[in-house]
Amino acid sequence: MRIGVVTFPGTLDDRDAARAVKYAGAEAVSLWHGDADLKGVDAVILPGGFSYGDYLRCGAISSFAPVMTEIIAQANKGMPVLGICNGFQVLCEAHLLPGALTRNHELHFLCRDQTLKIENTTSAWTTNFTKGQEIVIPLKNGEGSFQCDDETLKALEDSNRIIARYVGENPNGSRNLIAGITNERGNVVGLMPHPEHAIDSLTGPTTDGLPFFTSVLSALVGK
Amino acid sequence: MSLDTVASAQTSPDTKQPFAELGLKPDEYARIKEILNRRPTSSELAMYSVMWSEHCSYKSSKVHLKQFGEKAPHSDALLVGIGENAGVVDVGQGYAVTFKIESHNHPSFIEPYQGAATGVGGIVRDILTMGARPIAVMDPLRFGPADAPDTKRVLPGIVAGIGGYGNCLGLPNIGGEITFDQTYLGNPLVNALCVGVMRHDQIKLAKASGAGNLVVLFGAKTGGDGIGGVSVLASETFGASGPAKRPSVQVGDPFVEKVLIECSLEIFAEDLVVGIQDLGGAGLSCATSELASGGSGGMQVQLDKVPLRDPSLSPEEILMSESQERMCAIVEPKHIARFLEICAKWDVTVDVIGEVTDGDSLIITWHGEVIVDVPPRTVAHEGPVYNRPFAQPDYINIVNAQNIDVPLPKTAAEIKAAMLTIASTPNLADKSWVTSQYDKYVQGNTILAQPEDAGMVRVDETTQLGVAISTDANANWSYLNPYEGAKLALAEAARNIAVAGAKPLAVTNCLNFGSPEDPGVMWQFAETVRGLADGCLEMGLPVTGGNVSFYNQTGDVAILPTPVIGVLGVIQDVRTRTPMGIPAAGLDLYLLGETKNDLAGSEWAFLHNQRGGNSPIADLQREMKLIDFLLANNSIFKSAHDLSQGGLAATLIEATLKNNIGATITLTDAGIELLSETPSRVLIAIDPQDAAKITYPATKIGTTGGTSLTINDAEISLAELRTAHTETFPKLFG
Amino acid sequence: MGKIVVDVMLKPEILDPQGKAVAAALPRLGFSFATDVRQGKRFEITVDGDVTPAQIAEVEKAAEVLLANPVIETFTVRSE
Amino acid sequence: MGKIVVDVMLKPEILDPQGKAVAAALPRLGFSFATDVRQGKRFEITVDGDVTPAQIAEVEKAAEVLLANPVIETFTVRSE
Ligand SMILES: Nc1ncnc2c1ncn2[C@@H]1O[C@H](COP(=O)(O)OP(=O)(O)O)[C@@H](O)[C@H]1O
Ligand SMILES: [Mg+2]
Repeated sequence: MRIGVVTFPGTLDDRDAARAVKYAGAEAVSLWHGDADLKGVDAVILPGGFSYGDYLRCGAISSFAPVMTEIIAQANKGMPVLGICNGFQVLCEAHLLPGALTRNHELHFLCRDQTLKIENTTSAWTTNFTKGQEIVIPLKNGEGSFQCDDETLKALEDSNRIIARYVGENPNGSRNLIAGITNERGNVVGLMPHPEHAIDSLTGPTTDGLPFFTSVLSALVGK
Repeated sequence: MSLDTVASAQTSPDTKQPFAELGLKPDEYARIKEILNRRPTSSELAMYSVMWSEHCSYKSSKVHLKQFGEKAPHSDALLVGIGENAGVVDVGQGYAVTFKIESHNHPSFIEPYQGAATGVGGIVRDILTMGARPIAVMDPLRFGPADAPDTKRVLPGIVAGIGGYGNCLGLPNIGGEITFDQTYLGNPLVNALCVGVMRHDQIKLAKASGAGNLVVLFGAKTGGDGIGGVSVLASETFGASGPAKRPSVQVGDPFVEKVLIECSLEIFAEDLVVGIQDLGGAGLSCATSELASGGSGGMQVQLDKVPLRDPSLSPEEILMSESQERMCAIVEPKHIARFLEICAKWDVTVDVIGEVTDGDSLIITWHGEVIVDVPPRTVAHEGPVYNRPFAQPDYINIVNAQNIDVPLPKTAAEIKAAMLTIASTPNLADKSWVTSQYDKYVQGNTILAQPEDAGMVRVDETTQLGVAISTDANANWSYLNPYEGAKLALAEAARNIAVAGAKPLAVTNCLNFGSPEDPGVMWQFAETVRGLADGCLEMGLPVTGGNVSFYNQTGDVAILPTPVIGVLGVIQDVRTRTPMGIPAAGLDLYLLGETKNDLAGSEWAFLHNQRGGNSPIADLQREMKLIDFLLANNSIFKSAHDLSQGGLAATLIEATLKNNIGATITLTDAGIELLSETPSRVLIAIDPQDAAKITYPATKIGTTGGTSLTINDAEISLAELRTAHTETFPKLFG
Repeated sequence: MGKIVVDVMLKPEILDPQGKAVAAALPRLGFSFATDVRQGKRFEITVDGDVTPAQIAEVEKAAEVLLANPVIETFTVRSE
Repeated sequence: MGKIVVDVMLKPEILDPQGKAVAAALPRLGFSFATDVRQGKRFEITVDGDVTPAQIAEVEKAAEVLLANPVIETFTVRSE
């Protein structure tokens, strides 16, 4: 199984995402933002960071990168895509996912270990969780507040497209405590916290993030 | 606009030049004329003035700093010593580590966000310049009183700036310090440390050799940043209309720096440079003269080839500009095509601006006319040296004669109150309001980060080799006795490394002081350097580099002498690291070391507005025995936590709150035992069955478990303790 | 040399924590004039020569795809 | 209900990384109109009743101490 990890200028967590892919037992293939070539990968991860400095709006400039043209096309055909943090922002800017991520309500960058409740266990990236499972993984971003209009929110809630919610106090002002969402088909997932930093308790708070990466392998094998 | 060329300088020897406005003394100006055998051109004058400034030439500190060389202990680990951008240490397995601290104090007071951000940017480029991948940062900070209105302006801005820049670079922030004192109110300290790693054969030096090799400038375009001083010159030269306004503040672009890092590392990996230098203070003046001086001396630069953000800049200003995110490399002609290709891949601006020449002059031209022709060593390495007078200031005898007279807690109610005070006082309160603004996870190699005693990062994922770093300063002790204060800070930093399970290896430092023109301040400085050099020799730890920051004062009032000491250690297997938090119930708590009545300079004395007494005398032999014991018995420690500011009281609070596991403690003389700050002490938690393995003077003080911290008959619930500990910062700054 | 200005504001129904923070800070500094504050972005775009209606139309397109995110923001374009 | 607008821009001599990033992105998307882009902030302040000159003066004071950082930014205040 080959999973692509995209590097934009300013991407930071690409090495970590690649490490998580390897921990899960797959091969990580690095993809360069300027090449409209997915090198035949089976799934793609858009990792965290500050692509293009996160100037203008997070993820806005990256969403136009040549590699995104291909990713958008493949995602629309059902290829699993996971956007973590900045990757989630890119997916929203590319309109693969609804809504937008805005400035944290406290107006600070926030790095902490965050408890989440997994709500959707049918997406390509969450089948190895159990519904309602609580996990702890790092949250670290300055613009992680998920916003959308009421209609979109209702649609997300009604069609079980909330991947995970924050447990406890709202860390960033996200609507309905939303930490991650998926598209209608369940192949594209955006997640604000960082599962790739919770795959080894030596370097992260837990190993709770690993099932995101093993899930996609199950999904691909099952296909 | 007339250009001041070397030719015109020769024919107009009597032109009046604003050397004083540029900070040069008459004898320094005379010396420049003597070196050049003529008056300097305005560009040369600009170069000499900034390169001979205190900041760049170390003219007041040099005579003292040379002790770090003279008293240097023998060390096989030192690969590159003082004099380069940063020292390099061998950590084994073919890896070399480089680390250094720099200050950005004054700019951070003027514009806290940008001042602190560009401070991080600068130190990261110093590390990158050595050929290393930067792997972590730390930020020792000092502020005025926590409740002062200006601290509310300065602290949040500085913290946001450090986070804003470091997070965007993808560098985990793994530690630092935050301390408050009145003397820092008009002069906060922003020190930034960066550590980087490379293979031995990847070490790069700042030297330009090989005639015909190209001088390449890459990174951001040059703007008018940080040239306020030189505008004087330009306006004198160019008549009344004068140049446009020049910014007094530099604005950083962390995205450009991140790209510059990746681009440079790719260039290093293909071994495409002969020498390299970052552009920091004094910009191109510094980079060209240091590169030339580090090599054989000859270099020719076409200044008009420098890509500009602001086309109105004069040559003097281009030479001085401190625009951020720029690097200067020496490249063999056969490698230039590949060099340019890598820059294009990363969209990095790059231009060839000159070449290395035979001979020993640095010649800079502007559209074909020679505006600089100097021996580069005289600019970069042979600046003025001052033997400034120093004398023990009067306050020393006065404060040393004072007795500390503070109420010590005895009853249960008093002990509880003291514990809550220690938990909540800004110097000791939980700092996560600050540290949660820093990314500590990025790069996936962080083993320990704040609030641990040391930061620790993994260097090799396969072998689990790692390095640990701690920075420490105790300005209260340095104020009472700067010689001992420096040694004590060194001891503390080394202890913090050992507590985490790593072996101390090398030292860096950032010496923050008031005006060197004040003999009392100069004495504090001299004593500090002497203490640090003696301490390093005794402990066998080489000083690999550092930074001196003078003129930290508001009016006549200098800051407390604040030598920030950073110690780097190595750990063979990061899986054996020891965390600070009590991990489980049912363990025994031992206090390693002896507690004496050391309240002078303590937090408890500070809380009672007492500044006097005598600092402890550093016993480095004892410290080394403690460190040896810690390293040899690492495997029995379930947790280990250093005692420093706030004594045992602070250590117990932090060790219990970390994992929310309480403890029951029995003390005979609770007041002193909780609040004295005797050095060389560590709290450890072990399995009761391992008691016999403790071969160091130790006292069993209690056991772990429960939901309270109980000291004799004072019971404090962890919930109450946590509230006291965590609410201080959000209340002040939230 | 002409100047085109693009103002981008969050839609009224979208939470604006920055505007809220400013609104909360003003009275603390003794300013009582504001009943509400919203914070947005202002882009100043320099173009060669005088601003033409065609350029304005181009900038409007750019605002739509890049400068503003229509999911949460509105924008106005004008020459200044 | 009146509206006062405060525009805050970085001084021209100060590096504007955000404007630079936008200026670099525009041509990649096929927009070639811009010779320079600067990005600043726009505050929309709602006040009770019609805007008075006294209020404008107050807002100017607030801009000076809070909305803008005079070390690196300039601002303009107007009613809209
Ligand atoms: N306090 C100090 N202790 C040891 N070395 C120092 C100290 N201060 C400066 N140095 C060394 O002097 C040299 C010049 O320092 P500096 O001009 O700050 O370098 P840079 O401009 O590259 O930061 C460096 O090698 C630095 O490590
Ligand atoms: Mg340097």
